[in-house]
Amino acid sequence: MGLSKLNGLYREVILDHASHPHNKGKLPTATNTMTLHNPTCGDTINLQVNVADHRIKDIAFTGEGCTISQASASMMTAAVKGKTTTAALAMAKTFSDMAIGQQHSRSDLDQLGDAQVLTSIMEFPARIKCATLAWWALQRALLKDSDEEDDNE
Amino acid sequence: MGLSKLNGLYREVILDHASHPHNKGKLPTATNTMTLHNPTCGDTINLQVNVADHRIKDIAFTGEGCTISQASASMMTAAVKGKTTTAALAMAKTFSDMAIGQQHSRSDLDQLGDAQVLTSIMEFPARIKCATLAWWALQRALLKDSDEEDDNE
Amino acid sequence: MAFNINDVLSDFPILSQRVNDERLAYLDNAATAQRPRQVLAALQDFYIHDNANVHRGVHTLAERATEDYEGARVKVQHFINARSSAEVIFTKGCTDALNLVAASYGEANIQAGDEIVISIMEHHSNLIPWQQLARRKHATLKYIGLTAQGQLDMAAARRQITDRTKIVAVTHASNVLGTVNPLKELAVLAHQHKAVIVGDGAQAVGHMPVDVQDLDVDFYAFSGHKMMGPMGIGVLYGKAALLRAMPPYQYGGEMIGDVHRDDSTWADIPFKFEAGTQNVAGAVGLGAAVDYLQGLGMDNIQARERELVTAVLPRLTALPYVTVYGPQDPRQHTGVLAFNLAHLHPHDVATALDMEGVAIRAGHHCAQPLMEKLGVTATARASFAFYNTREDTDQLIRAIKETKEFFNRGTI
Amino acid sequence: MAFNINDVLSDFPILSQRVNDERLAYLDNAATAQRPRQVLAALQDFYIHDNANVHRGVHTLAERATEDYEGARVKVQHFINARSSAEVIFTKGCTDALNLVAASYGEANIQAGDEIVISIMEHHSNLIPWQQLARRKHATLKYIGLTAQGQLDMAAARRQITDRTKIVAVTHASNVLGTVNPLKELAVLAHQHKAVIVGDGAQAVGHMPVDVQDLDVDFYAFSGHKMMGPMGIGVLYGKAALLRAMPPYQYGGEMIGDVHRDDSTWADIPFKFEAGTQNVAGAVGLGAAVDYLQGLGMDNIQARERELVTAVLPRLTALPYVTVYGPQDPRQHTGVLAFNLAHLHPHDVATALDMEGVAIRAGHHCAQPLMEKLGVTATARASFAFYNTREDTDQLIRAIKETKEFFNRGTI
Ligand SMILES: Cc1ncc(COP(=O)(O)O)c(C=O)c1O
Ligand SMILES: Cc1ncc(COP(=O)(O)O)c(C=O)c1O
Repeated sequence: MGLSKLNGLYREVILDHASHPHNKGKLPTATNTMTLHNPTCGDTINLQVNVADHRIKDIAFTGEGCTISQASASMMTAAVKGKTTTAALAMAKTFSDMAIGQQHSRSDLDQLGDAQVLTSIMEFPARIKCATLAWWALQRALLKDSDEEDDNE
Repeated sequence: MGLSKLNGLYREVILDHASHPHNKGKLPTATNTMTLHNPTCGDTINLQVNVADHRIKDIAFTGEGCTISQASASMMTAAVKGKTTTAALAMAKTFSDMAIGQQHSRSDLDQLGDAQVLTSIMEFPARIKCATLAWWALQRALLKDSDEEDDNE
Repeated sequence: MAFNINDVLSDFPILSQRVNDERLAYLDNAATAQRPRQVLAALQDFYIHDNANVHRGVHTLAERATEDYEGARVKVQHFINARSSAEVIFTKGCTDALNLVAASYGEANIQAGDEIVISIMEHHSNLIPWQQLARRKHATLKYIGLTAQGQLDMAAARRQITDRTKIVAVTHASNVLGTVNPLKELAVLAHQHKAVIVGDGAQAVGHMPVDVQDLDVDFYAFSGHKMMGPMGIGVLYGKAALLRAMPPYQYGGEMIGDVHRDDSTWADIPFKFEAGTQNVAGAVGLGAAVDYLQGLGMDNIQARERELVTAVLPRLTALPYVTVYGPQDPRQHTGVLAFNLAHLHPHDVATALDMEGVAIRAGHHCAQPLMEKLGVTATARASFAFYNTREDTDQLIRAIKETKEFFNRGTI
Repeated sequence: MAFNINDVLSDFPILSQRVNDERLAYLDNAATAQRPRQVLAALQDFYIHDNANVHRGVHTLAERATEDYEGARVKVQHFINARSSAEVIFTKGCTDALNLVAASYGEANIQAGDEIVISIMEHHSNLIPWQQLARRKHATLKYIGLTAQGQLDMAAARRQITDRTKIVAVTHASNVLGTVNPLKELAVLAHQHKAVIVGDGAQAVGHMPVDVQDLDVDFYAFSGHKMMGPMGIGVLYGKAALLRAMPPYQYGGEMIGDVHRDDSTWADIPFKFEAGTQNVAGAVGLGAAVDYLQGLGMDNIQARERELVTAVLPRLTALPYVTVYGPQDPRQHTGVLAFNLAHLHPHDVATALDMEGVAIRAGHHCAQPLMEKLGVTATARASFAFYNTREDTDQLIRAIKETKEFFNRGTI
């Protein structure tokens, strides 16, 4: 089949996000942080979130990884910035569900913004974890006990 | 084939030795002792030997096990009693070699006395260890350092 | 019997061979079962189509192999009704699984003065790991004994399990006596005293329905090869919270979070306990075995084995020179029957039976403390599986009678 | 080349499949090799004719299975030229074997202040067991580094290995760099300092002749699945005197002398280290793999792999956007090639290559400290076996070029 099928995965918007990531960098201060690794490949996401009044005031990430994981982190941060934590968690759930093949309503999907394009990852099962890493990091950052150590650190 | 093949294994002389074992019991004193188990089945041979002037003055065994192991111990003790330790070790080697299918001369075999009948064990590979246990115990008893602990105890 | 025995027999070509010019009656199922052609086909299919290493691969074969492997894990999960597939750890076998619990959970949780309670009927694989753990830790190993009927003495269990008890490890079904132990009751007892309970399912899984949530065991170990799966694969079930808190057992590829020069972090369960390349084909074969067993129905399998025991046990006990160990009531029995012939060593019996085509086992069955308790050094053991037939039971009884005659006469 | 590649290819039906509508070029052999039909046939034959549990059985099938199993041990013994078959211990795999040495020999022999020396190119399976042992024992873990050419720095080895060194553990061939380490020289060094040396043969056995007596290693571990044998079986070779002095690693059936309520004694080697039912079918399959490899000839296999690398390595290094890690000289190379494409993550490369039918691996290859040393988080890796062809090398180079183009253009 050659590389044509790749077009479904590496859409322009994805390559754009990967080469010009949004919100990449470090926040001076953060209320919630989480570092996650994809142990199967070494992709790393270090996520910093500033939450105030149950709302994501600011969010940024650093880390290294493949096009998919970097694009996903960029899209995720862009999609959740300014949202309430409840809304952000709902989006994370939508994304994870999509990635394991569960259906969601059109309106749930629309919430995801650019990030919904990455649900095309389902055709590349070996790469699903690359796409979900950023969303997992978000979930863990928002849900974790303030005492909990960062994972895999 | 039914049980007729068993006649080759359970010859009359073997059954005789098993039901009326020679040299079964304990020596009041012994210069060399050895307890060996066949861990695959639990057969036990406890061998006591009195060696003086490089000669087996007396030998006896206690233990439990199947017809083959008991008959073999009886035959072995009968065959080596009064022999020099060198001769006894040579006989043990002949027997072990036979049991793993190596050839020996007619005169070597004749040395074994009744015990040579047990070389028929080769047709029953699962039972070879039962037959060799007593001979191994003899080898170990005669060769072991006086300091060495009994094995498997 | 809800399945057709002829259909079943055609799935097990190995059973239709002759040994020593006699019809084979394979009655050594407690040692290892036979595998149906569906399991062998699953192995071949995997190796011929999908073979690759799992999890880390991006390419198509690796992805297929990963799906096969994780699919097998889910099959096992449902088969034993675990809450989550992360609670199903693939091991080399039951022994490996029990050693894992003793080394990881035991090493981390047992201290001097603690007590570990096992039963006198344990297989060495569920005995020595605890015995050696107790020795290393200066803990006490306590044994639950038997009733006169050859069953676990639950009154003794209530006495032995105390607030000092940290681990209770008991077999679900005995590989000698054929008794089934009340694991669920033992779990309640253990939990009342804040101990964990480890079930040894080697002789249970594949012979009766097993539901780890209903039993409420904390750990449960079993082997693939005794439940019609391949050799070299087994399972440790553990409750997620316990597994998460445990240190790894082996270190290597696939079980890590991050590796630095001087220290490392670990992956989440189940991977934390699956160091190195796993027996992927073995897991796939085990999944096929689960499918096969579920196709027949575990209730049907259990009924079938009971039917065979009901047919043979009374005939065995009726022979005046035969002693049967364990319960005499077929309803209290798995397909495992241990017995001896008067004045005959079981090894001689097994050799004679083999000449008649009957494959049984003789020895201590890796249960020396039980042998001591029974006052024997060894027994013969015939163990039935669902694919055995009435003909097999007839052949066993006939061969025993002829063996007795042979040795009575001294020679034929 | 002394064997006919078409004959060889007909033994590996899995290789003739298409993936993603392209011809499959399976270049992930360092992760796991494919098995020839002779090995699959050996597995089936065992399960269909001889399947039984080994050693303790008196009946005919048990005896045949025991012969099959012990016969496989002797085949492995001769293949690696061990002095005695008792020095060949069957394990679940290489990781299991290395953990066995670290837990049994290491636990018994390492004390606070001792040093364990490994290399920076170790696979996690030959790294974390020593790292964790060192932590438990307050011993020091020291690393031998690399030369600029990506080879083991023997000058550093001479400095690092001292009289405080108790264990040296080094891979025979790197699973990333494709270098072959001078294990024999290292053994001399280790022995001069009264240390033992452990060789990790996972990437060596099956790719080059291996003679453990000539290498004079004390322990040597490898996996069946990387040398065309089944999954779930591996080998630990150890010198008899060392093995005899070591405590058991796992406890259970088959490895005992005598079991009493409060203590036990152990069987002689190799059985002391083979607790529980072993992967008998796996051992039989491994024996068949040994036969197959010896049929082709290990020298021929090595020559063939070198020929493939000689064809592909210069073409790879000639691509201006490709970095190859490890030696650039094909004569210093096994069939393993690690590389990266500029500005492209190896995962993206591997996905693209997969679309072109080329199966390679991307990631840290269970060698994170080496990745750190190389200054990367991951690499792509193509690894060749004797059944690979010139066509496979062409397909790899073509696919890399197309991948580069695809990502240059952003989209096709
Ligand atoms: C150099 C090296 N050592 C050890 C291992 C571990 O082998 P296994 O995963 O088969 O246990 C591997 C393979 O993954 C390897 O490449
Ligand atoms: C009750 C029981 N537990 C544990 C085991 C050990 O199983 P495996 O030898 O497959 O590891 C066995 C079988 O030998 C058994 O019967």
